[in-house]
Amino acid sequence: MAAADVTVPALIEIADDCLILGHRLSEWCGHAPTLEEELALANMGLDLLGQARALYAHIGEIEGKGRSEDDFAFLRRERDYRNCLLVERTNGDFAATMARQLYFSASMTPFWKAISASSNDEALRGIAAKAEKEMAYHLRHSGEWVIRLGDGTEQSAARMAAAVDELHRYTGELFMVSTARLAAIDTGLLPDPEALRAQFDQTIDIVFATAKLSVPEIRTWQKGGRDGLHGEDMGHLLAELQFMQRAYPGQTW
Amino acid sequence: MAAADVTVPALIEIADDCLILGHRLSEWCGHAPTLEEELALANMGLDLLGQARALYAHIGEIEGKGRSEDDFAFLRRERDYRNCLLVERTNGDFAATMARQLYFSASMTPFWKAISASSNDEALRGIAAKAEKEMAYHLRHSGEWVIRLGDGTEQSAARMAAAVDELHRYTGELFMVSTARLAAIDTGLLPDPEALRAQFDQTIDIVFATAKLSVPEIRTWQKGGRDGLHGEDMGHLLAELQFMQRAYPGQTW
Amino acid sequence: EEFLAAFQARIDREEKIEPNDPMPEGYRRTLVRQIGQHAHSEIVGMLPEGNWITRAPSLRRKIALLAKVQDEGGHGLYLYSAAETLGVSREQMTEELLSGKAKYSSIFNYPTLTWADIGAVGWLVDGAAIMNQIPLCRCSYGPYARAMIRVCKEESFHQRQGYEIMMTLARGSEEQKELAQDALNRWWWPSLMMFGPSDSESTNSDQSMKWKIKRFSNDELRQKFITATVPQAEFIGLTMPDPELKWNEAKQAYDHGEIDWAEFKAVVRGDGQMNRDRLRDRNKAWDDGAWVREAALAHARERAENQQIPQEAAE
Amino acid sequence: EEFLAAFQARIDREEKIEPNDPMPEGYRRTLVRQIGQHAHSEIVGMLPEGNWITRAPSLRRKIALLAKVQDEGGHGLYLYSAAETLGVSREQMTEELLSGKAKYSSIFNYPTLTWADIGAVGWLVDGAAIMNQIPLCRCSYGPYARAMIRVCKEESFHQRQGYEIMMTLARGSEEQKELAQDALNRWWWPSLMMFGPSDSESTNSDQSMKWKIKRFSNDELRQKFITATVPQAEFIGLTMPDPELKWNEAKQAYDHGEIDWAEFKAVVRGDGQMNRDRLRDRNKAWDDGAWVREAALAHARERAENQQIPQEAAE
Repeated sequence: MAAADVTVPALIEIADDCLILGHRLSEWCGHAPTLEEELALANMGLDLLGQARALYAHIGEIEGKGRSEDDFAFLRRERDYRNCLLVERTNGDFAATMARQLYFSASMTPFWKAISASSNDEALRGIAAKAEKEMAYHLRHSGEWVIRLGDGTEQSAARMAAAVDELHRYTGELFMVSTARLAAIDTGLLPDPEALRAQFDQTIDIVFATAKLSVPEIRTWQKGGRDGLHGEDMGHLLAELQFMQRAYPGQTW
Repeated sequence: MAAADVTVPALIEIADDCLILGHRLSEWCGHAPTLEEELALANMGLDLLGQARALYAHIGEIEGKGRSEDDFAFLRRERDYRNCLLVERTNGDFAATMARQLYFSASMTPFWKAISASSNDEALRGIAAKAEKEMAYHLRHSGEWVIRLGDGTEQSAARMAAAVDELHRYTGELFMVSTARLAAIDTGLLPDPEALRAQFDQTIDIVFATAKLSVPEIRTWQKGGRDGLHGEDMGHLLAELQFMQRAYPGQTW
Repeated sequence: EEFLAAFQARIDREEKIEPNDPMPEGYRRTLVRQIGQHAHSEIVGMLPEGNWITRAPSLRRKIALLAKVQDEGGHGLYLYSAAETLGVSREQMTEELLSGKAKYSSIFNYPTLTWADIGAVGWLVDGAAIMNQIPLCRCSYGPYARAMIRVCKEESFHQRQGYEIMMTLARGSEEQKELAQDALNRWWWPSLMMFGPSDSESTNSDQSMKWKIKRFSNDELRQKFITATVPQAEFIGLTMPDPELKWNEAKQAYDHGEIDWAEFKAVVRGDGQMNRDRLRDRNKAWDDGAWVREAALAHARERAENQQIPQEAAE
Repeated sequence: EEFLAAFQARIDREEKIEPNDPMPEGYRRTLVRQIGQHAHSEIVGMLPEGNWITRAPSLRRKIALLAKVQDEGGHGLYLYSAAETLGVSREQMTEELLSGKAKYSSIFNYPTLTWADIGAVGWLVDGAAIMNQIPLCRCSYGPYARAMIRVCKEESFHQRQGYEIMMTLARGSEEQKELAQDALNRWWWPSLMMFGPSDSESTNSDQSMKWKIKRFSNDELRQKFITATVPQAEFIGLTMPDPELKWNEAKQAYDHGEIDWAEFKAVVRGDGQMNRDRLRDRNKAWDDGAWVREAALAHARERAENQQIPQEAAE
């Protein structure tokens, strides 16, 4: 297994993706378009928060400095969160939330599959085996909705197209190899995301074709999250997320 | 002048009203319906935040425990903020913001006038003399808008009526005599708000008549803020308001 | 007449009434109203607790709270399904909730002010709900009884979870203990009101008792709840906000102070702190989601007509 | 021809051109474009700083920031008025901004990530703006020159305020100093880009120079800015994020590293991090406010027709 200085920054990126997207999904609670979607959105949020928890705990153990899952989740500065920009985007309408979920799960399903098959970190393989199944469900669920909305009414098609137009440019970062990631690929901890990109593209192509959506041409992929350079929504998310831990430091809940 | 244990809790109510309403108005920044209203909303927000600052500084001095204006503004628990519920209501649409401003300024104009004329606290009289003029401007400005919108288009009239229907029930608390207030009235620090209510009612009657709005009948006046019993929006406001002071405790900015 | 007597005889034999069985119109109406209110309460109940999901103080608590609120949505689903067996559609019931015509439990018209409220709601509100619901697991109407068995199991888990939050706070820092006590102070009386008016004031409950839709009176259930809850508060060192509360050896029950029925009535008729906000939020969610529901319907209709859409992609 | 020569002669005599004076169409067009972009920049510039008003760390800073952003709105107003003297309405210009047709300063397409960014924006962005704007106080077009005098006075106050925020951070805790350095690292290069492409790449600026709309080249202004700013950074102990930056005694100016013009072009053409969000927010504010503007118009129209409305109430 790779040394802590390789593993910790590489896994933080993934854990932060899960935390922030899980948080975003949890914001839907009580506001979903149907009762069935209340349950599904909560389910997906729970999966992601659960993955974040498992990853932070694992990172804390490898790091060996006594940081708990909550220290990672609640007590870092904005610049230290390494999630990609896609997951921090505000929920927007249901179309945007489903497009974001499709993009994320289409990248994470093969990612976790590759890890569970061949990472050199046994504990991470365990996390991956569970996460892979969960993300496959997210992919199926969000893919169905992208199809339903893309090929639904005129209004839903317009909203879905707007969501894709808005979010597609954030998907490049899902496959960007940061310095932290590169080291982890070299040691055999993580798979090369470029190799997974073909699967992502194929998934998106199939879903979009059925949904009557076209894949946008992107001139400039948005990035920054892996360097802690977030968008303006991130700070407001953190103000909520961190509120209790900041206001009542050092207590047990 | 009254003792600190009378003055402090009585003035905290007023200072918190100013802080929270000022904060709410500042949330409009960049989102107002016209450029002129960007300026006007910021102006009113600045007036209120300025009043809050002056009051907290005065309270801190009277209290004599070394608490700064920022300690009061940023470092209390939600249950310790004593603002009335009206001012913490979310901005809603422009009609709701203007209705809220009308209600607040229609109550505060005579309030500050009475203080500047006859409070036994000289510093407070100074704050009041300035605040009275500011609130008269808020009253004029919001009153004009309530009239314009109430007697504008069908849509604006409906929105204004909905705003009144939503917010009128919070105006009782503006004149409620809390325990803290009662003691301050007894000592001559503050005027009896019941005596000011007639002026408030008259102002509202005149504005509403011109705006073609009717004054709702209220079965149950909403209250709680003076006991620190706020609504659910308050906590989210505080998460933002307090963010920096909580995340970076004890620093100078 | 004969049918009513035969129906009552089935009830008296503790036979379950099933959807296709003949039943008196009053029985059906009472059940529809009660199950509907119960379902609406689950749905509206998601809002006060949902208010703290984004601010939960630890990952463990965040996950537990989101899962709890999700369970409430699930209960809403079972209950709407149970009501559907009586011939009212979910749309119809939703419409009644959103228009303000149907009631839901008044407890959800109080705001959740601090994190401790999440503990208090779980402990007291779910605790009171269970007291109401356990007898419903033996309700004469089969689908409702079966839904309640599942609901009760989950509610009792939520109740323990809420109590555990309170215990953690009560055993935490001085400030945390204050949070817990403050939450108890605010939620105790509204929880007692959840059982409804005193038996002397309560209307229409005799018939429900006879039909075994209801099995205990409001005051009986309230007493059970107090008896179960007081020792729990004592165990974690919290004080009940009722100076008149004391054990009455003769009654083998607690005496308690007068409930503020004026407040109860004000909240029931729509004047609670959060009544309007709750309906506004539910209406907004529903209205904002209209285009999604329409699109799903349009898509399903088109797919049904058009079998050449690849199944694996669309499913 | 004769008119152009006479016009140029007036310009050369440093006479101010006023709204009703005859002017070449190109002069008018150039001014409309420039004043419009400038006005739009003030309006869009409210957003990144507005982002921190609700989270400002002290009451004093909160008030100063709100007042600053308000000033920017005010500058937008003067500038739209100056442009209106050239025959384009504010509505027309707003429409061009909202549709994405008109440009605004690309600097506002970067996000404000931390509180220190508020300091950096004031210090660097307003500092660079002033460098651009001071010569405009002597612009040949009178209304623009006069608007700029007022704008420059306020901007220079904002610049000092921003610098003071940076100084407070740089002299604060280790963590605050890091915030300040990080903000400088992120805002330095985009600030240098505010002066536009290098003179060798810049189009259309000769004519503007001749018409005294512009008085210095992009590179000249950029140099002035660097020369003014580097010692300010040194004074508070911050390090410029440019290892090639050094004083060139011969040139009496700083040499600096290569500016990333590819990034500049990407942001100008709409691919910066915040371009879409800024336009979305402006459009949303405008669309959400449509009913307000319509109502105000309807009311004013009705009042004009109907003099019996009591003046004191309606005014």
